[in-house]
Amino acid sequence: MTDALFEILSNVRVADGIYEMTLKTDKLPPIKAGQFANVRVPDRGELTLRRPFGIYSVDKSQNSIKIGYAVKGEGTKAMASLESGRRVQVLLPLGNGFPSVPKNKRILLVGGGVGVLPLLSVAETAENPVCACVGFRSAKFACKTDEMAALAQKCVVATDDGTLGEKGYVADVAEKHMDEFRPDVIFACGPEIMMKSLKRFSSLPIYVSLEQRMGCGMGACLVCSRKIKSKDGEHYLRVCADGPVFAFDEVYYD
Amino acid sequence: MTDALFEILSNVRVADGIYEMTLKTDKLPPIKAGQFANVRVPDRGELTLRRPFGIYSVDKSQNSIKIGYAVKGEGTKAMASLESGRRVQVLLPLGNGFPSVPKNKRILLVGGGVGVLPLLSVAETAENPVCACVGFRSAKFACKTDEMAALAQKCVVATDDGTLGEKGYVADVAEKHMDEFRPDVIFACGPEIMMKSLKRFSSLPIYVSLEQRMGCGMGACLVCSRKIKSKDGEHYLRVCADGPVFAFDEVYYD
Amino acid sequence: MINMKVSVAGVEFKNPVIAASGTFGFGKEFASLYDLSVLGGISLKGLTVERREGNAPPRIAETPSGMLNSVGLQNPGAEYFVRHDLPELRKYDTKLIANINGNTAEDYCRVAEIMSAADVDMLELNISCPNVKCGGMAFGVKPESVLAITKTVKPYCRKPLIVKLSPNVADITENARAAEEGGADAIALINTVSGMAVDAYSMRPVLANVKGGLSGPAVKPIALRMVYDCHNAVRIPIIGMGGITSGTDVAEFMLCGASAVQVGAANIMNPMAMPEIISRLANYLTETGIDDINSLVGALKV
Amino acid sequence: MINMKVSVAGVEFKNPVIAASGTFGFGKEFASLYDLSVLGGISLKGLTVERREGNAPPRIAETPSGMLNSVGLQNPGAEYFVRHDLPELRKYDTKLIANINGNTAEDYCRVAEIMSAADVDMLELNISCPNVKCGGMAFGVKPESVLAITKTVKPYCRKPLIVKLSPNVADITENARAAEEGGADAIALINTVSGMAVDAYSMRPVLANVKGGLSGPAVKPIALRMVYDCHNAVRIPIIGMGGITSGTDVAEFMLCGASAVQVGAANIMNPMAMPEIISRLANYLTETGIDDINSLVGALKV
Ligand SMILES: Cc1cc2nc3c(=O)[nH]c(=O)nc-3n(C[C@H](O)[C@H](O)[C@H](O)COP(=O)(O)OP(=O)(O)OC[C@H]3O[C@@H](n4cnc5c(N)ncnc54)[C@H](O)[C@@H]3O)c2cc1C
Ligand SMILES: Cc1cc2nc3c(=O)[nH]c(=O)nc-3n(C[C@H](O)[C@H](O)[C@H](O)COP(=O)(O)OP(=O)(O)OC[C@H]3O[C@@H](n4cnc5c(N)ncnc54)[C@H](O)[C@@H]3O)c2cc1C
Ligand SMILES: Cc1cc2nc3c(=O)[nH]c(=O)nc-3n(C[C@H](O)[C@H](O)[C@H](O)COP(=O)(O)O)c2cc1C
Ligand SMILES: Cc1cc2nc3c(=O)[nH]c(=O)nc-3n(C[C@H](O)[C@H](O)[C@H](O)COP(=O)(O)O)c2cc1C
Ligand code: FES
Ligand code: FES
Repeated sequence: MTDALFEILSNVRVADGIYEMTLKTDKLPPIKAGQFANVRVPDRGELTLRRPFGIYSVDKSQNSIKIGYAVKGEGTKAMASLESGRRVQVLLPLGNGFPSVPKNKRILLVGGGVGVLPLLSVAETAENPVCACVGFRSAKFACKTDEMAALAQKCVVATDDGTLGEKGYVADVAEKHMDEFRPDVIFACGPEIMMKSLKRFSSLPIYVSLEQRMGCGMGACLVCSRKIKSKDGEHYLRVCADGPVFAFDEVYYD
Repeated sequence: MTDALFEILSNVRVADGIYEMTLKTDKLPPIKAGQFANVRVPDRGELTLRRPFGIYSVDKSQNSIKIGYAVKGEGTKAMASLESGRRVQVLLPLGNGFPSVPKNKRILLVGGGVGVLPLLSVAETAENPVCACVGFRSAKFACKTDEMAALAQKCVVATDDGTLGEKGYVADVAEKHMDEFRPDVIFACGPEIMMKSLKRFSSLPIYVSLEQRMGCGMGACLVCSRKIKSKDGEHYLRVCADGPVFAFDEVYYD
Repeated sequence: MINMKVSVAGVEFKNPVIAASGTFGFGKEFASLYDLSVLGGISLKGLTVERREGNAPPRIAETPSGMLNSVGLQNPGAEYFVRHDLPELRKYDTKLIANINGNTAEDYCRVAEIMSAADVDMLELNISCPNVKCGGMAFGVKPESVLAITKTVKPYCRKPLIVKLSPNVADITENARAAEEGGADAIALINTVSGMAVDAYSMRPVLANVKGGLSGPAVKPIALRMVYDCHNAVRIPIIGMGGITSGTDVAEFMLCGASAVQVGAANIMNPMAMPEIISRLANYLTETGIDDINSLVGALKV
Repeated sequence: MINMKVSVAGVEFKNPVIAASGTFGFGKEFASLYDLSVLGGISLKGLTVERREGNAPPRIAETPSGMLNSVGLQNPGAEYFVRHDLPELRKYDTKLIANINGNTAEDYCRVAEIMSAADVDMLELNISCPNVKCGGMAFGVKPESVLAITKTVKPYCRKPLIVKLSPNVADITENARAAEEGGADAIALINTVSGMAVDAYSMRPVLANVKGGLSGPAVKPIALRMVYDCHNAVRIPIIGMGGITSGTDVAEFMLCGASAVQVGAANIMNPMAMPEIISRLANYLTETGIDDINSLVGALKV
């Protein structure tokens, strides 16, 4: 783990309200698929908390990473206006990332909205056969589908309104294509409601990457807890340090 | 009075720790010599108060103004790093400025440090004969002496350590040149200790431009008071709206 | 049409956004920037019987997302105000609230009398100013004294009476209830939080008065919590304030139980704050599909 | 050589900068970023007799220059900590303070006993946590109860006892004096200020717990004022905190009367905060020509 200044190499809009930032530092530590970074919004001293974003692509030779972010509130709005050359303080890599599974096991990635981004890191690094089903509200919010299609053996795109790919919610669309995907394990990231809807696949091992409001991002402040089932009962575990990836059946969805 | 977005045309270092910013807007209201602007430091949401700076030059045809500022604390540090093209919220013109004196009266400007800047606005606009005596701690802090020399009939530069112009405090140096200046009135701006030292000239009318920690800058919040002598006794007057220029003998120096 | 009108203790405001006392003078400075008739109301600079000079300067310090002030109620005196400033101010179509101050109970009563006779819409009893030695906060800390001063002043009020509470207390609901019991028609909160700023290099306090009152965005979480607590404690309407700078801030206070709000420090940060807040508030109502702003009051889903 | 050593109730810290309880866990996460031996000390995450799960999430909200938390003392229990976490932590050359919590006076005494037997340097009685229903702040509001709990717990303490005070009171000096009278060897202040954040669009509180504790730069003016007031009220040393993020912030607290300080929210904002603060503090001392940091304590020129 390191907290370092990163220079913005590029910061571009990739879909409606969605940006991709490439960040470079002097010496990048090793990063696993599904790990995340905690980013300080520069200049805006009133924004005390850092913003967590999945690291969706790593270029070791360049010491650079990519994060993708949806503009939601004050912090991401400020980030979207940053120009190349600006420097940003970033703590990384955080969390445990997705588990490694035996190389012959087929991985299905199910992503919703910007939740597809952390999954790209799996597609980029896993030596396994990887398929993907990625869903968006509408064509204008679709991002990184080409990259996903290039990295995965098969990539099905779904939109709620049918403006791109197949019409329907991503889990419903994924279900239709299960014969082609033939997954041994599912990795998922997206809105809670999408994650919940993966219950139908729970005969398979499913790993979900969760979001929670965070402070330190590194396990010290205990603000990011989520109730997780374990052998000795239910406990609040830290999404940042014990997650953000958890086994689906350990997680409570209400 | 107007509160408008100004675009930074340029923001350059003019002496050690001293910068000059040129700001342009759509429609500049009329501005008098000695009036000031209250500048919001952009982005830095934690900096709640605006920063007041004298408007030392006005270009009506361009709708632009110039302010000069010494880097002191957080706000001016942030300002120094702003690039051309950035926009800044500015309230102006504020305060009453220097009084107009009959055209034949000779004005002596006595300035210390960045206090010379507001005096430049007098040299730029007054139709009177103007002389100036401007003092700095050292040559490296000297700013705008060429402009002052170009605008004034006579301009004497002093530095405390003699690294530029005559060696000595500005009031002492001014005193030596009184025969040449032959002022009818003195306008002064600079550190309190310099202003106090003008007492020796108090047979002449002296007007001083004061500084005080400010809030609104426009007379509403009553935080910028300074004790001023008037006919009916001493009262706290507002440096922003009743000043920043006061007659020397109305001001308490302690 | 979206309804922005709110009513507090029988006084109708065209919208819930009122200028907070002490940050808006008697309005005339802002009148040169925008039409004051857009405002719900104006709570005037705190008035005392006699002219007051206030505290020694410096009187303001910047703090992270906040500001400290130690004005100490500089004002020209209630009668002077009524004669010289009120007529001009009254030309605007906005409600006026007189902010009443004193060293003694008699002072408060006297100002209440003067302002009751004047053409203002409401009275606001300021028993929570942390910047004056006698009077002010002394009356506002203990519930017993809140009750006593409210009861004492109330008979002199021929306008609806707001009691403005101090946040520098252990349990603000006790004081809210005391004000209600004493006859307040509404409560306003919060006044400033007692604080201090130090210059590490000069090794001196920034304010000549050493301590001052903290306001601005920094205090918003404290103010929201206190409004929420009071909403669950009293039946009289609440005017909420503390750190409001945006339309959604107004909504947050109303959701916590405020019937109207005041905007203080924001006027100092940004002279166009209030018209901006009012138009953003209208946008917010449109975005959320709310057609009567009153439906926000206390509607927080907990 | 500049002296940065300070001593609080007989315990010597290599510098006055101590990690604040709850923001630093048991240190191990930060140990992977820097050597904990640079720190003056660490006040450990609040401990209770039994393991505690804490409050429902979300537990944190951003506020202007501040943050609200409602962790609610999630911790593995005092004995578990002593067995599993303390040995590793003790390897660093820094002082350790056990932060003691409970629902009842007996709980507090029990944790004090456990931690007195453990290899820590000081005990810190947290009677000011706003995030737990019973216990916590209930003991910390009224001077009588501060006195009572301090007196009750003190006999179980075989290490110097710090009593940590709540800022959610009308007059913190009364509570400081009560702690002193009850036998505290030092006081620490401030804990978090009770506050609340609201999402105007969802119309819900941001925290599942509705209210939380405000900390970070926003509260610094309040904390400085309280430290200053307490310095004029008690003889025992003061550990100051609330919004410290820089070396000059430390100096400000010491000038107001703190003998040492704690850094909380800053660790969350910036994981390298504490080593940065310590080195900036050294620069400040050089710049101002101070050769013993202890000469700052209470040296504010008023
Ligand atoms: C482990 C993890 C990985 C994430 N990866 C991505 C990603 O790759 N791309 C992406 O677009 N978003 C991602 N998010 C969500 C992202 O962190 C939030 O959208 C972002 O913090 C919102 O910041 P803001 O300034 O726009 O919103 P504001 O509302 O101004 O934020 C206020 C506070 O709330 C927090 N917050 C708001 N929304 C969320 C949220 N959904 N989850 C956690 N904290 C939140 C912010 O971090 C901040 O502390 C991730 C979240 C987590 C926890
Ligand atoms: C009417 C007027 C005209 C001025 N004109 C100029 C000018 O032309 N050029 C120039 O360099 N400076 C000028 N000053 C001083 C300038 O305003 C301060 O140096 C500046 O505000 C410091 O800001 P900061 O962010 O660097 O300091 P910080 O210490 O971060 O400021 C904190 C707060 O203190 C206030 N403050 C700090 N120093 C002063 C001061 N000396 N006077 C008033 N407020 C202060 C700031 O405005 C801010 O509110 C003028 C001041 C006044 C009142
Ligand atoms: C400069 C200044 C002067 C103030 N004067 C008064 C006053 O005269 N009477 C009063 O009741 N409150 C006074 N207040 C308090 C405000 O009315 C308001 O209660 C407080 O500032 C919190 O709101 P805010 O955060 O929006 O500023 C003053 C506040 C400031 C900043
Ligand atoms: C996430 C979090 C958890 C905290 N937990 C504790 C705790 O367990 N015990 C305690 O005494 N104080 C706790 N506090 C309070 C801090 O120790 C400190 O008193 C307060 O945050 C003010 O300092 P700061 O502004 O530097 O954060 C906690 C604060 C935060 C932000
Ligand atoms: S964010 Fe601090 S422990 Fe997870
Ligand atoms: S700064 Fe507000 S009255 Fe002068």
